[in-house]
Formats: sequence, structure tokens, C-alpha cells
Amino acid sequence: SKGAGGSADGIKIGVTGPLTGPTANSGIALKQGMEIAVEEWNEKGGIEIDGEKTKVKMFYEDNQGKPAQGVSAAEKLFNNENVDFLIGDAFSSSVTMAVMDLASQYEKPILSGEAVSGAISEKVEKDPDKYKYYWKGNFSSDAYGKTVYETIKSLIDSGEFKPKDKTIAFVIEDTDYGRSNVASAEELFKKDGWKVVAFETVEVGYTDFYPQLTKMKSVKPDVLVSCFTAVSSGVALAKQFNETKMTALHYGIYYPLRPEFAEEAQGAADGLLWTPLFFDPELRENQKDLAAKVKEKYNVDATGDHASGYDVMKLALSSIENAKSLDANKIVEELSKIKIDALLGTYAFEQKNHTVRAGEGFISVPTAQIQNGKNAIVWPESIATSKYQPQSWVK
Amino acid sequence: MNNESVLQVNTVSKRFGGLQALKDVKFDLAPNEILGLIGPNGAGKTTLFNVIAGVFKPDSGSILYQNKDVTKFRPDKRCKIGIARTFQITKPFNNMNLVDNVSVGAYFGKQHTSISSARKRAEEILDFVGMGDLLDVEAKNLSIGNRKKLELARALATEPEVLLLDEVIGGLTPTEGNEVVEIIKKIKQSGVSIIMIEHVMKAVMGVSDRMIVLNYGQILAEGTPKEIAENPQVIEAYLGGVKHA
Amino acid sequence: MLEIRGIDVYYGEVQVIHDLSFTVKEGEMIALLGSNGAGKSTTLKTISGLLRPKKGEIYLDGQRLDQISPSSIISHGIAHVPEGRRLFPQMTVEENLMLGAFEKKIWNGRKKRVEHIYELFPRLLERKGQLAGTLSGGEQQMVAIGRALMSKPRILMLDEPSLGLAPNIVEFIFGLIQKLNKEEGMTILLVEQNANAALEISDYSYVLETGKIVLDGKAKELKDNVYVKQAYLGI
Amino acid sequence: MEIVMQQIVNGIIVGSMYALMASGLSLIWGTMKMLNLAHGEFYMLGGYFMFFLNVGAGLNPIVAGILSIIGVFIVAIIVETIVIRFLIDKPGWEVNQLIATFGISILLQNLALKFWGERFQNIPYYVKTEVSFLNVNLSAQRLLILVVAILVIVLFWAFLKYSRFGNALRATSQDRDAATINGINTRVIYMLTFGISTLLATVAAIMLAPIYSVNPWMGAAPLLKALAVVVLGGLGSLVGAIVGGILLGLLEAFGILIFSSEWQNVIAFSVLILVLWIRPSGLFGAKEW
Amino acid sequence: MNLEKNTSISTKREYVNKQNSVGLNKDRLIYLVCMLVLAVIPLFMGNYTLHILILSLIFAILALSWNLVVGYSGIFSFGHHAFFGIGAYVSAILSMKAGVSPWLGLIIAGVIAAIAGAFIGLPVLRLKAAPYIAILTLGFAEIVNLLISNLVDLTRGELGLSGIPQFTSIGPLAFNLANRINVYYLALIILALTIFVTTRLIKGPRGLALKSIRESQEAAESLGVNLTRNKLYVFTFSSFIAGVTGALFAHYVQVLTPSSVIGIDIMMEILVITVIGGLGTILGPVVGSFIVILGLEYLRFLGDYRLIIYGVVLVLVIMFMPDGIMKRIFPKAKI
Ligand SMILES: Nc1ncnc2c1ncn2[C@@H]1O[C@H](COP(=O)(O)OP(=O)(O)OP(=O)(O)O)[C@@H](O)[C@H]1O
Ligand SMILES: Nc1ncnc2c1ncn2[C@@H]1O[C@H](COP(=O)(O)OP(=O)(O)OP(=O)(O)O)[C@@H](O)[C@H]1O
Ligand SMILES: CC(C)C[C@H](N)C(=O)O
Ligand SMILES: [Mg+2]
Ligand SMILES: [Mg+2]
Repeated sequence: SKGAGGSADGIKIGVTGPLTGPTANSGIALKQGMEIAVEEWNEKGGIEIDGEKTKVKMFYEDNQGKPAQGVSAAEKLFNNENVDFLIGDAFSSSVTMAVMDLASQYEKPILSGEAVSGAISEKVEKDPDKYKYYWKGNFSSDAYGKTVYETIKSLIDSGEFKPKDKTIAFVIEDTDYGRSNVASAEELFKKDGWKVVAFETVEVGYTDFYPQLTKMKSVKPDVLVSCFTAVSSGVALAKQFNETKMTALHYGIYYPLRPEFAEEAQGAADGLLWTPLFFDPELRENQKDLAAKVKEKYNVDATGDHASGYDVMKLALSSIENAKSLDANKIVEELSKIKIDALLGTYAFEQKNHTVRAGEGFISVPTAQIQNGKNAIVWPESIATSKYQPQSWVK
Repeated sequence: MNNESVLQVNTVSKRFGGLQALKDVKFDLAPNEILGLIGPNGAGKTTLFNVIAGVFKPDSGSILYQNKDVTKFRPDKRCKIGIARTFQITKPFNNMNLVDNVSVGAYFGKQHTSISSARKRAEEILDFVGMGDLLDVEAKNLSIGNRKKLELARALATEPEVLLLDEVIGGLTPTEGNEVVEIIKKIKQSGVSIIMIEHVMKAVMGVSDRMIVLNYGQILAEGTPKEIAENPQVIEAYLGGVKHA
Repeated sequence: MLEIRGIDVYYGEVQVIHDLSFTVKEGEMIALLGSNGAGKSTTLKTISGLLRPKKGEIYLDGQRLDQISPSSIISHGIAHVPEGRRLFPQMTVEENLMLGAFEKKIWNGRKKRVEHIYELFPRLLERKGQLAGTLSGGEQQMVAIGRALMSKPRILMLDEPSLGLAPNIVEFIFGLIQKLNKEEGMTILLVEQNANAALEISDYSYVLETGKIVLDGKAKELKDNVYVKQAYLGI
Repeated sequence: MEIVMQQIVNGIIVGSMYALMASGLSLIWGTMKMLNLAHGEFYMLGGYFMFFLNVGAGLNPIVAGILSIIGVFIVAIIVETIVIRFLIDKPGWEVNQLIATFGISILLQNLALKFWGERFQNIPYYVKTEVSFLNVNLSAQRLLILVVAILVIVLFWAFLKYSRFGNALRATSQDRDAATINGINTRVIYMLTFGISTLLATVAAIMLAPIYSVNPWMGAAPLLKALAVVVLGGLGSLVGAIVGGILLGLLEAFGILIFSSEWQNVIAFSVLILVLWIRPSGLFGAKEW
Repeated sequence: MNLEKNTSISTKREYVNKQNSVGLNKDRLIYLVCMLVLAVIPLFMGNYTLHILILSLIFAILALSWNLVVGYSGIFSFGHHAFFGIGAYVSAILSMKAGVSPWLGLIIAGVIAAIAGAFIGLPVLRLKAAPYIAILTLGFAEIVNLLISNLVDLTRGELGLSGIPQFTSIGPLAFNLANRINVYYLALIILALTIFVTTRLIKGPRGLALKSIRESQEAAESLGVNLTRNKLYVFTFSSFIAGVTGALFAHYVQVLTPSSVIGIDIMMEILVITVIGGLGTILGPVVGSFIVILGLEYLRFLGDYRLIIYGVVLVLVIMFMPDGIMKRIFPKAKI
């Protein structure tokens, strides 16, 4: 190697994410999105570091979605690969919580990807010094709750939905994702005088909802909110919901964003309200390009994970570009100031907790509805592509 | 009652579902006596041992050992106070060598103070039963006959007052059987009282001071070997036509 | 008829049978004697294919037996009543007996055959519906022998049939064995600890010690052999 | 009242599937003294085979089902021949079988993941009508589950009790050497036993796939349930597996009704522990094959 | 009773003495070499390797404690991860919510895990067949797992605990991530202690009792061995070690989620480690742990073939080395 600078063998970005285990598909998609971003950058000649155009090199380590494995992977990247910047964890909150603690030790920037858990932001907020080098590349889970609550409120306000006794039920997956998203929604609904009549937590991948639905039929909630990361649960619930002739307004979190959901649930999903719709090249012009590239390069249909990976890599590389240096302090300085448009919206950080901002003007968390097998944005009005169509089963 | 006896079986009954395995069985064992227990297959002999050794609680009746009621004692406790038994279906500690097998009895039976003294004792006993050259052999490699001797050695190692022998001679050649009979006689000489279940008439009849015949869970006859051998009921139910003793 | 030629048998690394040879002639009753652990049961298990010899051969009527699948030995007319009876305890007496005729060729004739067994052991007819595991020791021994007879064997191998049985039952069983040999002409290979009785009823006898034959001869002659008297008869 | 009826139906339907899975586990325990940790993966394979044949190749469900059963059976026999047979007579079998079947389970799971992807797959209902009785509505598909489960279990039982092969299988399970000397080829019996146990799992997978879904991890939960069922009912007991399965199904359904989903397994396992405390060999402890 | 005749034991005394000799016999030498190697290795390693080595040590201790129950006593517990998890959560929560020092937490975690062990040991005592015990204990672990995920107020459920305090410094010795070599030595000391205590236990009368129970409960009981006391003892003792190990893990990794400490995969890992190393040996679990954890780590380059290969390797190892590596290398040694 020549010279002393780390830039001699390029800018090294380490990534930890799942490549095996139940969340492998997301991890793989994230990786592909990142690869495309890195490629684009390198095609432009790389990034100028200390006055010299330098190529970017990515190192992606599998962690099976497990915290301890995540730490091993991150350690490996810092020690053996000597990475200048870590995207960790690219996917999961629990791994992020373990990996973020390495930031102060290695004094290298760490940016997490899709992890949403509010607990991460809280950690940073409590000890900003310790997490000087850690930044959370996604908004916090309470944004989902807000979207769910406000969507339903607006439906009521406009008279499109008339709850009888303001009762709500939750069926969620027992993961940090499920729990934290619903926690914020629950709070908002309760504050508004709603009553929670059922709260069912099931294990990941659960598919037999008949007992839960039978039970719910007797308490007759006005609204049912469901949240799973395992699509199989979502499909099963949607179908069984139909079959048991439930009459509640049904709102789903996360699972409908997987492309296979609508396909597999078929008719049963038509009318479902859901969030977060981030990625839909048919609705969003700026995402078409990525979709095409993914198709061409990997021969798969692009998903939100591809976009997410692309965006977080863009965030990382932009901050390095702005810093014009691999100095960690300079990079995090630039991260804190960043404001860039990317595929999913505009990224900027909340300073008090190093968390990406959600809402209008930043990353928006819209409500979508499946209408005739296709997605339409129905809330907020400012970006809506279609009007809410009353769910056929709601009585 | 009889203060002379070391063990009293007091009208013990035991039932397995619909089967009355023991019914009002009652007898005493005198100190330093060998009591032969015979009877047809399934008569309840082994069950009786299990009751005396504490594996089964009797449905009614009690067991008195040295005039103390031990009916509620667990098997390990009974062993510690001096009641030892062998198993008809041998239960060797398969993956342990013979010394360790016997040391378990030596150490836990009458608490030896150290493992090494228990081992020493175990070797003496193995020698005594004629397996002194097999100390290091794992028990799983023994043939049936040697397993029976191992049962005997382990029980002996606990230094019992009362020894319950369940068919230790059956399965041995007559010559080997004779050797074991000699050993049993020696054990008796050292002051132990013995109840011995056996189908080999030559052996039990030769060594027993007194015999009891169990049939369908009840005592059919009791007496000296000679009386038993001539008892027509016993001949009918158990001995058959061949001459014995 | 049955010829064992120089077999070596091992359990794992341990050699139990050393270069063992002997023959069994048609219609004979052979007693195999030996002290504990001499390898008698092992010999029978090797003949019936449960164990394979490392060396040597076994022939039946000139046909090699030690290389065929153990489950087809019985179809060559050799039945084994193993040590400890080895019934199927959770099956009824009749089911146990029927399995003795498992072999395809005779499976269909099993109902008739079982009648014959009930004639030999009227006791079993009374108990045909009872689970074998709940029988008394003597009855179990009857089932074991009955099961072996279901296949109409030409050679019957019995491993300590008297073990743990009441004297009157032993008498019955020995009587039966004699009857099978004398009246039905069945060849019998009998392993017994009860050497007196075994020598009493058999024609010829082999004495086994640590896996080798140390002595053989006419049963009557062996009975008077000084060594046998000392080592096995306990006189 | 209606809700209670409905919940009973829910419980019995899943329970019947637990019973099928558990019967398979119990069967191999009975004959081979083996707890097959890869049982769930054979269930998974059953699901995928059905998916490819029914949805992929467009075969009708009955043909696809039969072919799936044959397919899984063949895979099972291969596994038995290569791995299980090699281990079964050796010392340490008690523990080693667990590692071996765990290895097989990881292998099959990750092969499925590698070749068929993480994407879960769905199979349309085989029958689309709905039925209702006693105020209980349910799709014919779910009723079909129950019917098939009962049919398969009855056939299975009759097969064990009356067929020549069934007798041989029971005999082998009780005393292998004794079976051998009676002319039973126990190697073949082991192979077929293993195959049949996976057959039962495949039937469960085929029936459940349209309602749940097919993915590489689908076997884990049913395996855990089936394990609980076999000990609840009593290992080696067919009646135990059936009663245990239905009982667990009902327990879960009513657990959800009375408490909530998150306590479902807590309740199920607490009952299991309690039952074993009172009856250490399960409800139908002794073998009843 | 007096058996003065027939006792010609002069030649056999040797055997007794061998067992109790205090000198540096071969077994001791092997232990010593192992410990020395383990003590020196980290001096040459970077943080990443150290991290993996620490995890290997932690799993070695855990596997060792499980081996005591299964390998030496024949009680087929399949819920050992419960005690690991209990230990981890107890110490983490105590230090986070009540400010209890992690050092004290280590002990308390052990004690609470031991109590849990004794509690579940009671029904286990009544069971004889291995599968019943396996599934009962597995069920227990599942209950603990669900309790931890459902008692959200205390444990934050699946959200997990993070920011668990590290071990506080002892003088100049800090135990944070930057000084993890000290954590390594801490784990090594706990491992050495565990090995020491277990060997003492196994070579002594308790070991004899446990082995006899493993081989035949009825016979052991008939020879004066108290089944209840011995089984409860070993169950409790090994749960204690598992609990301590859990606490060690918690304060090292500083993040806990129910699935990361009480998932069934932890139990499978324990099982694989122990069996590959050698069930019923002392050093087997240690060697097994290093092989399995390092192996899995260094197989990363295989990408998504990693687990496929892991599965194949497991099957092959068990087929061709069924009694583990230790017995393969040292067939005679009692280690
Ligand atoms: N644990 C048990 N459960 C049910 N029945 C039992 C049990 N133990 C023994 N029996 C039954 O009790 C009866 C007496 O059995 P036991 O073993 O005492 O007979 P035995 O006199 O020792 O016979 P043998 O001389 O054949 O050994 C038998 O019918 C037996 O089947
Ligand atoms: N399964 C086995 N594993 C290892 N060794 C065995 C096994 N079975 C028997 N042996 C050994 O093989 C030798 C011969 O045993 P075998 O059972 O053939 O003797 P036997 O003559 O039938 O004796 P017995 O009269 O006691 O039944 C014995 O030394 C025994 O220890
Ligand atoms: C399903 C995913 C969106 C989960 C999420 N990335 C998290 O763990 O926070
Ligand atoms: Mg008896
Ligand atoms: Mg024999």
C-alpha cells in the first residue's frame, strides 16, 4: 500500500445486515440497493477525499438478524477490514441497539438503515456525547402511529367512516417492531377517548387467526389495526378476516408493503388501508430509475428495501462527499447538517436524537389503500393519488 | 411381638389394578436365618421384595425392621439402615467399571468416609465373589452369570443386616451355583439374615433354614425344606413330579 | 445338516467366539453346555443372523447361511427361541404367535397353524387375547416356543428355556422339547445351564468354554466325564 | 354460546392437525426410539411440493397431493438410508440422533431458502364453498381438514392393527431382535416407518398450506406443538397423540378466548408441565400401538 | 461383616492410588496446557477475534454446566437456555433499575437461576424417559421466554434491554468494550473455576452417585443413593452456573432481547457444542465451543451457503465422530 491515508485503498463502507435467517430477503434487497448506489458513485469517478477522487468499496457482513452476531460482524468490519464508515445495522432495530455502542469505541461514524425503534432515539437523546458518531437513518416508530391515527380521524371527520362506540382492536406480531409501532398508535387513540377491546400479540410467522377472530367477533371493534413483519401472517389474517365476516375497518402496518402481499391475499386484501407506502414506481416518478436498474442487474422486482438501501448509502456517501475527508469528526459534522432529496423523501436529522425526521417535507409516511389490486395513496391529502373507497365489509 | 426377629412382614397386601399381587402376607425373619422364598412364576415373590425394599408402598400392612416401622421409608433410606437387595432382572451400571459399580454400594450404603476406602472395600468384595480379575471391566460387558454376581457384590458392599436375594443362582451352571451357595453360607456366617428367592430347588433347599411358598400372592405353606418338599399342595402348585433336595 | 465352520465372533472389539466348529445332524437333539459367558447365546445369535461372524462359515444343507439377511434365516427352517423369551409385550398372545408366521409364504396359513400350537399349549388358547407382557414367566416361555414353532422349523434353537421357571413348568417344557424331537422329528439345538436335565434328554453335546469347544461326545458319556461332573454338574 | 361452539370447532380443527403431526413423531419414537427434530422440515417440504405441483404445475389437488406425499416419502427414505441407518445401532444414539436430525433440519431449511427463496407461497383453497351447522360458519376447506385428518388417522390405525406390515412394525417397535428372528426385515421396517411418519406430516402440510402459507420456516412451530402433544398424550401412544392434539388445539383456542394470544403458549406449556407432574408418562402413558 | 478370607488385593491397590494421586499426571497436564494456551492467545488478537473468543468462552461455560446434567447425570434437560436467559435478565434488570453492581448481579443471577432450576427440577424428578424430560424442560424455557417477552413493563419485551452497564472497573482494570481483554480473562477465570469445581464434583462421591443414577435409578436407589437430593443438587448447581454465565453475557454484550438469550437456538448451540466436543467429558464442551463458534464465524465467507454447510457438517461429524472430539484425541484420559 502507498501513503499513510486510509484512502489509499479506497473509501471503505462496512455494512451489517441479514443475509441468512428469516429476514434474509430484506437484507439481500438492501444490499442490492446499496450496490447500485455505490456503482453510481464510482461511475462518477468516486468521491473527492483530500483533493483526490477516490473509489468506494463496500463490505457487507451477514448477521442473521441477531444482536450478538451483529456485534461480531461489526467488529470484524472495524478490525479486519478497517472500514471508514459503518452502516449498521442496515435492517433491524435490535441489532442496531447492540452495534451503536461500538461508535464511541471506534470513533467511526455509524449510520443505521431501516431500524425504526424509538428506543434507539431515546438512547441517543439520553447520552448524546456517547453517541456522537451514531446516526439513525430512519425515522422513529411513533410516526406510524401518528399516520394511522390521523388517517382514521380524517375519515371520521369527512364522514366516510362512522365508528359506533369508538372501539379498537390490535393484532400484532411480538417483535420490537410490532410492539413499538402499535404502542404509539394505542396512546393516540386512547387519548381521543377510544377503547381498546382486544390486544392480541402473536409470535413471528403465526398464521392461525381463527381463535382471535372468533373472540373479536364477540367484542365487535370498530377498527382493527394489525402489524406484522412476516407477510405470511398478514395474508393469513386478511383471508381469515374475510372468511369470518368481520365488520371492522382494517388497517395494516408494514406487511402490505411487500409486493407478494396483494398477490397472495388476492381479493381478501382489496380495500385494506395500510402504511408505510414508500416505494411504488408506478406512483412515484423518481423511483422508476432504481426499479429498472434492479430489474436489469438482479432480475428481481424492486422493493422498498432496495430503495431503502439505496437511500441510506446515498446518505452515507453524501456526508463523506461533503466532508471531503475520511475524518470521522468531519463526516458526522456533515451528517448532522445534511438535507438531501432521495428516493423515499427528503432526509434530514433531528439534532437532539440523531434521528431522521418524518412528516411533510421530510420522509412522509402516507396511508395507502389497495384498490382493485393496486396501491393508491389516500392520505395525506397533499400527496393523495386517489380517494378513500369505503371497505366493503365495514358495516 | 417377637423381639427375636430382625424383619417382620405384617399382613402386607398389594394390588396392581385388577391384580391382587400380594394378599395378607405375614412372616418374620429371624436373625442370622436364611429364609427360602419359592412359588410359581407370578406368585408375587419379587413384588414382596419390592415392598420390603421400599420400591412399592403396600396398600395395607407394614414392614418392621428391628422393631421399627419402616413402611414409609424410601429405598435409599432402607438401604442405609441395613436392608439390601438384588434385582432379578439385573440392573448393572453399564458404563461404569466393576469397582465403581460396587463402590456405589460401599460408599452410600453405610457411608464410607472416603471414596478411596469405599473403593478398597469394593475390591475386597469383588474378590470375595470371585470377580477379582474383572475390576476394570465395564459392567455392560458381563455375561448374565457375572451380572448376577455383581448384583450380589453391590448389595454386600452396603454391609446389610438383611439381604434380599432375587434369583441369584438361576442362570448359573450347577457348579457356579454351588460356588454362590458357598458365598451365601459365608455371608450368613458373618451374621446377616437372608431371604432368598430361587427356582433352583437343589440350591434353596440345601441352604435354607426355613422356607415359605407363595402362591397367587398368598402364603401357601411354610416349614423346613423337607416339609416343603413333601407338602402335596406345594408339589401340585409348584414342584411337579421330579424329586428334589 | 447344520454345519458351523471355524467362526470368530466379536462384540465391537472384543472377540467372544474363537474358531468355533460343530455340526448338527438331522433329527438330533444337541445340547450346548458351558459356563457363564462362554458364548452359547452368542453362538445361537450368530446362527440366526443377529450377529455376523468375522471369520468362518455357516452351512445349512450345504447352503451358506452367514451371508444372507438375518430376517430370511427363518425361511430356511431355523427358528430361535431367544434367551429371556423376547416376546412383543404390548401385543396379544395370538398376535405374538401370528408373527411367528410372518414369512410371506406361510402368512396365509397362519390361522390353521396357530390351532396346532393351541393343541400343544392349551393354556395359550385360554389366554389368546391377553397382552403377552402380562403373562406369567412360564406362559411367556410357552408363547416364545409356540411362536418359534409357527414357522414349522426344521431346526429349533432354544436358549435356556428353563431359566427362572418353576420346577413343574421346567418339567413340562422339557417334556415338550423331547416330544418335538421324538414325535415330530424336529432337530433341536438346546442351550442350558441346567446341565443335568439337558444331558438327560439330548443325544449329543458340545461343551463350550470362552468361545471354544473344549469337549464333545454322546450325552450319556459326557454325563460320566469327570471334568464335566466337576465343572458343570456340580458333583 | 355461539362463540364457545365456534371456538371448539377452531380448536378441534387445528388440534386434528397437531394430532397428525404428533402421530408421526410418536410412531418413530415407538419404533426407533428417536425424536425427529427435522419432522417440521418434512412438513415444510410437503408444503412446497404441493405448491409446485398444485400451483406451479397446475395439477388438481388430489393428484398433486398424492405426488407430494410420494415425493416427501422418497426424500425421507433417502435421509433414513444415508444418515439414520448409519447411526441407529451405534452407541450414543440417544443424543446423537438429536444433532443429526437438527443438522438435517438446518440443511433442509436453508436449502429451501436458497432454492425457493424467503418469499412465502400460497395455495388456493381446494374447495371454495362455505358450510354452516349449529350456528357455526366455516369454509368447506377447514371442514375438509377435519375430514381428512379423521380419515387418515383411522386408516393409519387399521393399517397398524390389521395389516401384515403393520403387525411387523408394531413388533419391531417392541423388540427389534425378536422381530428379526421371526423373519421381519427391521431395516426395511425402519425405513418405511420413517417414511410413513413423514407421510403424516405431509398430509398435514397439504391440508394446511392453503390456509396458512408455505415458507422455509413453516415447520418450526408445528414441530414444537407436536413435541408437546406427544408427551402430553404419552409417547408411543396413538390414542395419546390424537387426544393430546385435540386437547392442545382446544386449550389454545380457549386460552385466547379467556386470556389473550400472548399467553397462548404459556398456558399450553403450563398445562403440559402440570399433566406430567401428575402423570409422569403422559395421559396415555403406556404404549398402545 | 468380615470377609478376611479371599482378599488378595495387593496388585489392585495401584488402581485406587492412581485415582487419587496428587502429582502431575497426564490429565492434569492437559488441563494445564489448555489453560495456558487460552491465557496466552488473546495477547495476540485484535478486538474482533477477542470478541469471538469471549463468546466462545461464555458458551464453553454454559455447555459445561449443561454437560453436568446430561453427560454425567443422564437427566436430559432441553431447557438449559432458560437459566442462561434468567441470569442475563436478572442481572441486567437489577443493574439497570436498582443500580446493583454487575459483580453482585453475577452472583444474584446465579442464585435466582438456581432457584428456578430447583423449581423445575421438582417435576423433572418424577420423569424417567428422556423425551419427557426434554420436552418438559423445553416447555419451561418457552414459558420463561414468553414471560420475559410479555412482561413488557419490566423487560421491555421484544424491544429488548439496551445500555446494560458493564462490569465496573476493579482498580486499573476496566471491563468496557475498549478493554475487552479483561472481559476475556474474567470469562477465562470463571471457566477455570467451573472446570475446577466440576472435576472435584465428578471425581468425588457426588459424581459417583450421579453416574450411578444415570445408569440405573432403581439400582442406585437400592444402594443408598438419594435420588431426589442428588438430582436436585446437580440441576440447581448447573442452573447456577448457567445463570452466572447469562449475567456475564448480559454485561458484556450490553443488549438483551428474549430471543437472543432464551431462543431455542441457544439450546441447540449448547447441544451441538457439547456433543461435538464430547458428552460426558470436561474439556469437550470447551473444545466444542471454540470449534463451533469460531467455525461458524470463519465460515462467513460462504455467504448463504454457510448454514447449508453447517447442517451438512453437523450430520457428517455425528456420523463419523459420534462420541466427540475429546474421546477421539484422548480416548483414555478422564478429562
Ligand atoms: N409394576 C407392576 N405393575 C403391574 N403389575 C405388576 C407389577 N409388578 C409385578 N406385577 C404383576 O404382579 C404379579 C407378581 O409378579 P412378581 O414379579 O412379584 O412375580 P414373581 O413371584 O417374582 O415371579 P417370577 O418367579 O416369575 O419372578 C405378576 O402377575 C406381575 O405381572
Ligand atoms: N451385547 C454385548 N456386548 C458386549 N459383550 C457382550 C454382549 N453380549 C455378550 N457379551 C459378552 O460375550 C461373552 C459371551 O456371552 P454369551 O451371552 O454368549 O454367553 P453365554 O454362554 O450365553 O452365557 P450365559 O450363560 O451367561 O447366558 C460374554 O463374555 C459377554 O460378556
Ligand atoms: C420489518 C422491519 C421494517 C423492521 C425494522 N427495520 C426494525 O427492526 O426496526
Ligand atoms: Mg420374580
Ligand atoms: Mg446366554
